[in-house]
Amino acid sequence: MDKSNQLSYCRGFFTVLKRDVAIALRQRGDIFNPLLFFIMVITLFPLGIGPEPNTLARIAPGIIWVAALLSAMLSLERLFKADFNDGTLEQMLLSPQPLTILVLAKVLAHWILTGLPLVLISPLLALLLNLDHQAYLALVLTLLLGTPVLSLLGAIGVALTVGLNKGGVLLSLLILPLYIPILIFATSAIDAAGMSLPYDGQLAIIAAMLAGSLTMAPFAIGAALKVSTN
Amino acid sequence: MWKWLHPYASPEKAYQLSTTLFPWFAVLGFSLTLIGTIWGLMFAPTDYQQGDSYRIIFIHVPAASMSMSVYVGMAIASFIGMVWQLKLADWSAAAMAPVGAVMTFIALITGSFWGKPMWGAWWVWDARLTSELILLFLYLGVIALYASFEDKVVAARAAGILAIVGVINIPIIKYSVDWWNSLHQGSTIKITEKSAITNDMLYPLLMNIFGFGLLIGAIVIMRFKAEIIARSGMRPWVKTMALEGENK
Amino acid sequence: MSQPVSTNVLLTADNLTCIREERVLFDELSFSVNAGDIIQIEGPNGAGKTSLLRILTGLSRPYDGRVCFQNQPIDQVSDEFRQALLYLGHKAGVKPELTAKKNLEVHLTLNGYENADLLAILSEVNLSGFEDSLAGHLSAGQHRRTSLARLWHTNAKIWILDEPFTAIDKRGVEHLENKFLKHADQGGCVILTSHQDLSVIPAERLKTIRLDAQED
Amino acid sequence: MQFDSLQAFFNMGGYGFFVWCSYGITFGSIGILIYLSATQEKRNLKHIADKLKRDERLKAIRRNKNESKA
Repeated sequence: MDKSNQLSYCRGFFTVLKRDVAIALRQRGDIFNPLLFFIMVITLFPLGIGPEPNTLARIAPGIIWVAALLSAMLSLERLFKADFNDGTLEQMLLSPQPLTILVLAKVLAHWILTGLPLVLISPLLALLLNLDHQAYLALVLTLLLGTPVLSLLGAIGVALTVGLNKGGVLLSLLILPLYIPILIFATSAIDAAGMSLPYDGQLAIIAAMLAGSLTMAPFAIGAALKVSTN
Repeated sequence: MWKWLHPYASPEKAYQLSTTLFPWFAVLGFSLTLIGTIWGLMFAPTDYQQGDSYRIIFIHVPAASMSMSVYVGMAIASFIGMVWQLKLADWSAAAMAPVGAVMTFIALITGSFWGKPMWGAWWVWDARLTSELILLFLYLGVIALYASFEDKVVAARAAGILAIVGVINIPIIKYSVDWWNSLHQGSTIKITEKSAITNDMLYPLLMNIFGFGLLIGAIVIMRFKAEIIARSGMRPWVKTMALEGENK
Repeated sequence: MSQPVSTNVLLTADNLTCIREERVLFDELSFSVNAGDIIQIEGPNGAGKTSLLRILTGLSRPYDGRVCFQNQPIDQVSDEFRQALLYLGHKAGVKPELTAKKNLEVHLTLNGYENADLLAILSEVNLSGFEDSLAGHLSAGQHRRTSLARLWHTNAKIWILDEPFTAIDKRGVEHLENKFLKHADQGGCVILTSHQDLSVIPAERLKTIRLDAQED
Repeated sequence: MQFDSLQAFFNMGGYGFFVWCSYGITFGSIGILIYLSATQEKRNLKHIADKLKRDERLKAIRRNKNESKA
């Protein structure tokens, strides 16, 4: 038997990615429920505020983004839970692969399964809220750049609370304050686009946040997981 | 490289050191705050624009500056605890969190009481007030996380990671809120522009800032000592202390 | 203890103290594990057996003291240490949504073993015919064996096993014990906890570490 | 002294309510914080002493049982 072991970070990354996608495809509820939640929250607003098109168009960016924050948070709650319960998380922590890479793979898998569908369906919801036509591209772009940041930052909070039984409310207290900058820049980019103003500045800032959290968050997530499995 | 820290890293030594330091902090902090407050309330001149309402500044500014410093202090302690695996640093961070939260709360309340006569509203979405509110949320997150763990040694480490993540985010949050505020500004009247502050106003303010700092130091030391006791309950020196206290 | 290979120290516990929820589980525990050792950790429930194993793997941090791998603290040589370590915990580390084969494959790939003959390994733990069943549909014993299969394809010297015989039948236990002996003879070491008495491993080969929950 | 009378001092040029509320809440909450922090250590010690006594009693009960068995 050939037992040479050659570590390849790339293979480790894709193994975890593929594993998580395969598991999620077996439990489709995990993909559809956050998406459904996102749609339902957005439909509630016109019912609560009234169907006046101009009002809706005015608040559409905020509504869509707040709904995205909440649905990201809800879906994130289960990111490490199953792995923690069945012991595969311990195995990942002890595997010779760097933890940051494995964690990054898990977050990416999560984003592909829950963040990307949200980006894809957002133009439809913008239609329901009567958003300006010029703002559609901005909406999709901010979501495309912003939702990975939500996943990365949120994963830190999830990693910290994975060993606790009372996840939900605590998790929102931990991570919602960290989401504020993204919310501010994303909605303002969409507002600017609606008024036919340039919005590449805001977009650049969101991209910078993505780059920053992409490099730093995996370390925080790894450290948090080590504490949680203590 | 952390060998030099080792003599102080024993909980018992840290407890003794805290006991020696405490009276200095307490006495100095208390007297400075007392003098600064009396000076500020009675002897500092009345502001020609804001009248006597400005006297809130003598507690608002110290509380606001302390709310920031305590958070930074907490994050530094957590960082030391994480990198050098120093439990005492984690515990000191845990001792700081509630104190910082109270300072943030005071800064918000006094800001609100100052804003009502000046802006005509208890709350305005002013950039500073908003950032301070978010800071309060960050503190509450750290405290809630710490409270959620049964094992407080683990709790302190988890809360420490959150504090570090928070401190990296604070500048970003601050910047974004400032930017957001300037974007949506319009209704609020700016009264915070720098007017030349006379020495009669500056000295009591500085005294209160230092006084608050030392007083907070004293409170943190008290909490830190209590934390050491609670975490070292199985150690002989704590057991003797507990039984002695009981027999008194 | 008179094995010729025993001069080769693999793992050292240095003044380990473990405190859980303000209770001292063990205080200033020191021992070393040499190549060729099979060590059983004994003690009543709640004595800290699992805690000790988790500290030895580096998953948990001791309240005081340190663990060394070949005389270097494990957090300084964590890459080498994790290459040399195989840990099977209380929780099997098996995903119920994946097949037995896929579970093993993921584990081996993460540890850098490529192109392993998965079917041959699974037949070693008597799982032939169940390769493509979802792990969630397997019986408790088969579930356990899915995770134990990792022992048959590894370069790791240090095996740390928490209750490896849970839900395993008598023949399976003997098979495992023989595997442990073979591993120890090849210069590895095994540290395990078990409620069962071992039957195959001779008493003189087995070292024990006894943990007693401290009363005061 | 900036104020002519005690009355004027409490009135704070019409802003008395805001100024005194601020000061009251500030020193009130700091006072509560100090009280809680100062008594925390005593409470923790009491907790530990109680636990020690409980263990002592448990041990005594166990010893009695063993003796009666013997």
